[in-house]
Amino acid sequence: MSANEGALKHHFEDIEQQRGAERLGMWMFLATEVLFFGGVFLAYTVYRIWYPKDWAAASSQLNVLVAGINTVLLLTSSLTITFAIRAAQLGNRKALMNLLAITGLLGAGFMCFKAYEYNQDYEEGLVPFCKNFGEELVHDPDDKDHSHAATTTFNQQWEKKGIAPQRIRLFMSFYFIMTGIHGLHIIIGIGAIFYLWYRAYMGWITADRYVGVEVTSLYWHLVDAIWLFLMPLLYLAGSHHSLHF
Amino acid sequence: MSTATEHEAHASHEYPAHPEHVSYLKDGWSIWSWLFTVDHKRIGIMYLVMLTIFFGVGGTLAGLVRANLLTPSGAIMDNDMYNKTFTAHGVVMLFLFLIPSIPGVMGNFFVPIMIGAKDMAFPKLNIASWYVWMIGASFAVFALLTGGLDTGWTLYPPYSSRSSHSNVVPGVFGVFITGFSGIMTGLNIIVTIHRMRAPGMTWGRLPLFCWAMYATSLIQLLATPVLAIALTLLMVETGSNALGVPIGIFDPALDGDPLLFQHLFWFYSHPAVYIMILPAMGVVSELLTCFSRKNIFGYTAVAWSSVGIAVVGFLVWAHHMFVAGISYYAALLFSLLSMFVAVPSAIKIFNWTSTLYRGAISFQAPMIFALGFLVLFTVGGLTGIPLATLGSDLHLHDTYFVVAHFHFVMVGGMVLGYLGALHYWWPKMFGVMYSDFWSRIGAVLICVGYVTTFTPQFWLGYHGMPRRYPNYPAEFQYLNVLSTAGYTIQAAAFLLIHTYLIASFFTGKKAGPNPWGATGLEWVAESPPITHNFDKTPVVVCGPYEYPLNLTQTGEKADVR
Amino acid sequence: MILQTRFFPEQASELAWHVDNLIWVLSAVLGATGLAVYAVIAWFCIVYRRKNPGELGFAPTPRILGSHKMELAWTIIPLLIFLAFFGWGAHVYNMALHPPADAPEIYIVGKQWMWKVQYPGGQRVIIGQNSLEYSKEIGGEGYFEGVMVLPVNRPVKIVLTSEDVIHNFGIPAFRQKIDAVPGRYVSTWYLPTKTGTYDIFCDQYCGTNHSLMVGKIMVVEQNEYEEWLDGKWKTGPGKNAVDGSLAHQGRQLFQKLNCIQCHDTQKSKAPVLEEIFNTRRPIKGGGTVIADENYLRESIRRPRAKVREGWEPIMPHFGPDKVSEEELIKVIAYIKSLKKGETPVRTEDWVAPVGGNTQSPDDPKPKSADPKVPDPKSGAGEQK
Amino acid sequence: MAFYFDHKHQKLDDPAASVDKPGAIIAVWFVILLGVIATIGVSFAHLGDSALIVHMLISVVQVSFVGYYWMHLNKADSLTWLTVGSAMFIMLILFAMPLSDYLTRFLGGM
Repeated sequence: MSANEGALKHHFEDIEQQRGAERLGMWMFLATEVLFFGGVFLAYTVYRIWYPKDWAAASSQLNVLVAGINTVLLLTSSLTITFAIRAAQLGNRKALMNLLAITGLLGAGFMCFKAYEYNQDYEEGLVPFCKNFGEELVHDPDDKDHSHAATTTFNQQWEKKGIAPQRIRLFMSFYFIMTGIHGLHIIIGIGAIFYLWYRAYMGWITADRYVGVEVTSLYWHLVDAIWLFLMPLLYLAGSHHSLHF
Repeated sequence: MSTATEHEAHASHEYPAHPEHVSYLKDGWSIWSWLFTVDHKRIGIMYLVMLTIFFGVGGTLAGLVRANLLTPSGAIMDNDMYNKTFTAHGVVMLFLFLIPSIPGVMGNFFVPIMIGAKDMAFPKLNIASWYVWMIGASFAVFALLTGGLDTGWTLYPPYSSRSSHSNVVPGVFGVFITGFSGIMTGLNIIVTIHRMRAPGMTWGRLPLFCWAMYATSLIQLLATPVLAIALTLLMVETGSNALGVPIGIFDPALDGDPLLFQHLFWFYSHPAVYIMILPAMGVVSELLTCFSRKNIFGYTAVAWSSVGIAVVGFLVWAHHMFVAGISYYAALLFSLLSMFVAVPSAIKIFNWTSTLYRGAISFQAPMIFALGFLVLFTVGGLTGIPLATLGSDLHLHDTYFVVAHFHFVMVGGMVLGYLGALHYWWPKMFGVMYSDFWSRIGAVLICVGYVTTFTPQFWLGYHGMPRRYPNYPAEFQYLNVLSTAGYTIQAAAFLLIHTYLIASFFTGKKAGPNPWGATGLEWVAESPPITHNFDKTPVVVCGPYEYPLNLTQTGEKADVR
Repeated sequence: MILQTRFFPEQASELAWHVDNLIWVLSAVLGATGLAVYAVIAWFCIVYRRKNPGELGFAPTPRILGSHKMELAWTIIPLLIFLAFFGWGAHVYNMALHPPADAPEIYIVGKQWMWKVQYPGGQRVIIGQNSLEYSKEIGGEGYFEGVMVLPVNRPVKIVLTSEDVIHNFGIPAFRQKIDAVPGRYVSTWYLPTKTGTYDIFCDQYCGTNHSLMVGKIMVVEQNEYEEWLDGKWKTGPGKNAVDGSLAHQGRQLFQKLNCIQCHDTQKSKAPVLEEIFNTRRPIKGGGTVIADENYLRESIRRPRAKVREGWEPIMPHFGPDKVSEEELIKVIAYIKSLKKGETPVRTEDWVAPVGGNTQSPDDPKPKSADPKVPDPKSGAGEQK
Repeated sequence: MAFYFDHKHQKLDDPAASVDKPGAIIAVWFVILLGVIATIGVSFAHLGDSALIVHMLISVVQVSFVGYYWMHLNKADSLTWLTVGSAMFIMLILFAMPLSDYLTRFLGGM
């Protein structure tokens, strides 16, 4: 018990009660998070039911390759943080630090790809909060040879296909809101993980005091889980014929 | 092992040791010892101070609204000003008073003591919730002071997002922030009740106030995030309109659906009604038992009806939308479910009434508030039935009938519960007793005031006077004047109450640990309690309301000491 | 002032009677329950009051913990009562929602802060108390409060929409209200049973002058109603603008907006619109839709969203800038009234400008809705 | 001394007992990766609107693997399950009841 004295906060009876409380608290928080995303998922669902055609078209503008890479990155980071718990439980400090570092870096990688993707959307004029939405010149997919310069705009193509630009705009704003909120969670998670790394470095995480790693991993897994829903909903709403870069 | 000792240093610097046997009020005098405290009792007091201020503001705004309704053409304000005033009244009262009131003050202060814990499970989260709430409040107040908000507290798009040119975004952002504070408090209370109970404190021995707070926190945890996301979407839409790149998330002109916002909004805001009323119900269970010296009648029923309200309360929100153009079948479904949520409240009323049977009832101020709650909340609850019934809602919807109904529930129910709790636990919180005579006068005045204010509004509503009208057909004036008269009685009563409560600090006689001879654990502690509440963790040996046996939960005699 | 206050509000429609019965039975039952509870509380408080109030300590009371029988009783009995209320309420609601098939349709467009009422015969009334706002809406025809006029004992169907934000068209004397949601049509119906003048309120908060979005509805005898439709009998200064039935104005728009260029009998580029209303139509990419008001509306505002099977999405969309809400209503009324073989020929030359008083006798119009001839079925002729 | 009155649901919190096997962790990872590939594959299979359902089914399977093995629901006490369950229940309400409005709106009424 003596080793636990330090970790034990003054108002808890013993370390076990404290661990239970912290774990339960995190699970409650995750329940809140689920409902938080639930609201926007509901809104998405309603409009997807109303405007399937338009949302398929909008979704096919997004970069599936980057999304796939990001999914793998996030999954792998979840893998490493699970191993990090294991290392903590076994009291293997070196491994713990390395695994935490890898997890954080994978998360950072995810954010880098996300930034690249946002930038690409901006250049294609697909950001609904900008004046140039749908107005950028692009190649007409109908003329097969891309010899002559970009002639048409997305708006014109959508009009031609009978797709209402403001519905594309609706989809894109959902895309930015959802991925934006999710990205925010990732950034917070990265912060938490590097704080854990610091605590591991200071040797404050030991085999019987690893609950910090555990609750952080719970949070990180939830962010991962939400992405597993976001990916098909946002990037694969329409049927694809070729990967679009 | 070295790492452990390192961490002990780290930990002990986190939690400085507290001197024993010092009341939490005397434990540090500097302003910082309050602002950076992690003591749940001090946090409760900080909530109390801010809530009192906001309640005063909201009450004053209500006064302006009532004054303007004295004449059919609007007595003191133009339409725009009136709209901003009632919006401010709604926002301040709901998000800055009613929702944090009992959870913030009594929940923080008493839940840990009542379950025999030293503190909340997450003290830092607790103080954080106060700061977050203050940040949100300051955003809201800023929005209200600089130009105000004229959307009504319901914030329906497309009006709020497209047509209203007032401070929608900052105001909404403020509400958004306060929501997180509610989540933090709720999470803290749930975990505390689950994990921090003293030895012997089984679920069956949990005071009903804790049960009510548990149910409340459940709603706060699971409903508030949905409001948060709805407000986020609303802010995006409003902002995009302001930037000139309109996005129609809820705007039909851009293929959005305004009813979607109403669904998301009421998904939170109907359960929010129970966030407001459930704590008051818990308080009333404590008061009635104490002042009639009886066990609660049907402990299990009262406890589980709280949880029942919390769960069924999630299933009924669209009865706010019966005439809003929702599907016919959805209307039927929601009306049916709304009937089910009325039952648990009825159960509580009946149980409370039976609790009085063969008691030894005394009528101190807290008991008067509790009885007032019974009377007024019964009115509020029963008048909810015509609004949940489809046919009659066709006529009563959006009229003053609705206004009267929810004021009877929130003001008559929640505020009376809050005042009752304040009077009941005042000696415990501050160790002083207020004037018995004046407190009884105040309590009676409040109840009289409420009845005169809101009963005429039922009649106005039945005659079809719509909500949010600064000017109205002349034949409604008589009843409106009556209602305003009632407001003045309330205002006087509130001034009286605040006067003698504040006076009690200076002139009030010192209160013992158990002035009411009550049985709860909080009455075993000193008044005011020491920083860690108890010298040693109490061991609970019996149920919470053993008045007939005259035993506290620790088995001591419950007489005045 | 007290004399002005009627004890009971007017009961001026069939539904009002049903709603009042419901409300009063509810109030009686619930009131009785409430009073019973109060009586018991009062009784206990008096009988079991503490004899020597000074003493707070031990007072001998029985240790009563509860009774499952009573719990069950006051769980089940209230529930049954409430469910009965639900059933009755649902019945009344059902009644309020479904108009008789032959009821003439009156279109109402809400706008901050006025109601624009369009009768089947083409008569237009603008209701609202902030005259300055709507004087321009009626071509500066002076300042007056429009009055909506309905015949007594004749059902009318109300089709509502809004131009800007959500409004609510409520008539307390009829015990009925419904939200006017922008972007779609909602409908209700009235059967006025009592002549007189009653209030119209906007019950959904809609901005600064929300409380001025009010007006009067006048229920009159059949003959007065027809005189009013003819413009012989005035409800105020200004005139009831009459230029052919709603459907006829729609017909003029149909040509003015060049709908006829494609939707002609040659079936050149677009389907013929004869008798499509409320029929189920297959759409491109699978699925079918019922061509109701909301579908017709969408097909004009966003024609390419749901294209009829076998046709190309070539129709340009007509936004609010091209077709106002009121004009949209007229075109839809025309399409609804369009019978077999009534599609005008594309070469039909000059058509009258919409909105002006075109009372020229050579003006072609469906005779059923000729405002000169008082026609008891006025408006009903527009129905299929 | 700690007292849990739901102690019968409370698994003793012994770190050594709750260490995962590396193989198990990696196996879960492979399963979820397969799910990702399946998800992308489905979107090329011209399922039209029904793709949504298939996608969601796959995601649910993936997420339940994450929850059960990686978030250690397999070792969690009943209170944790209760928390998860209530969140799922409210999610169900949040979706089912608004959709009951949207999907029946065009029906008018009986």
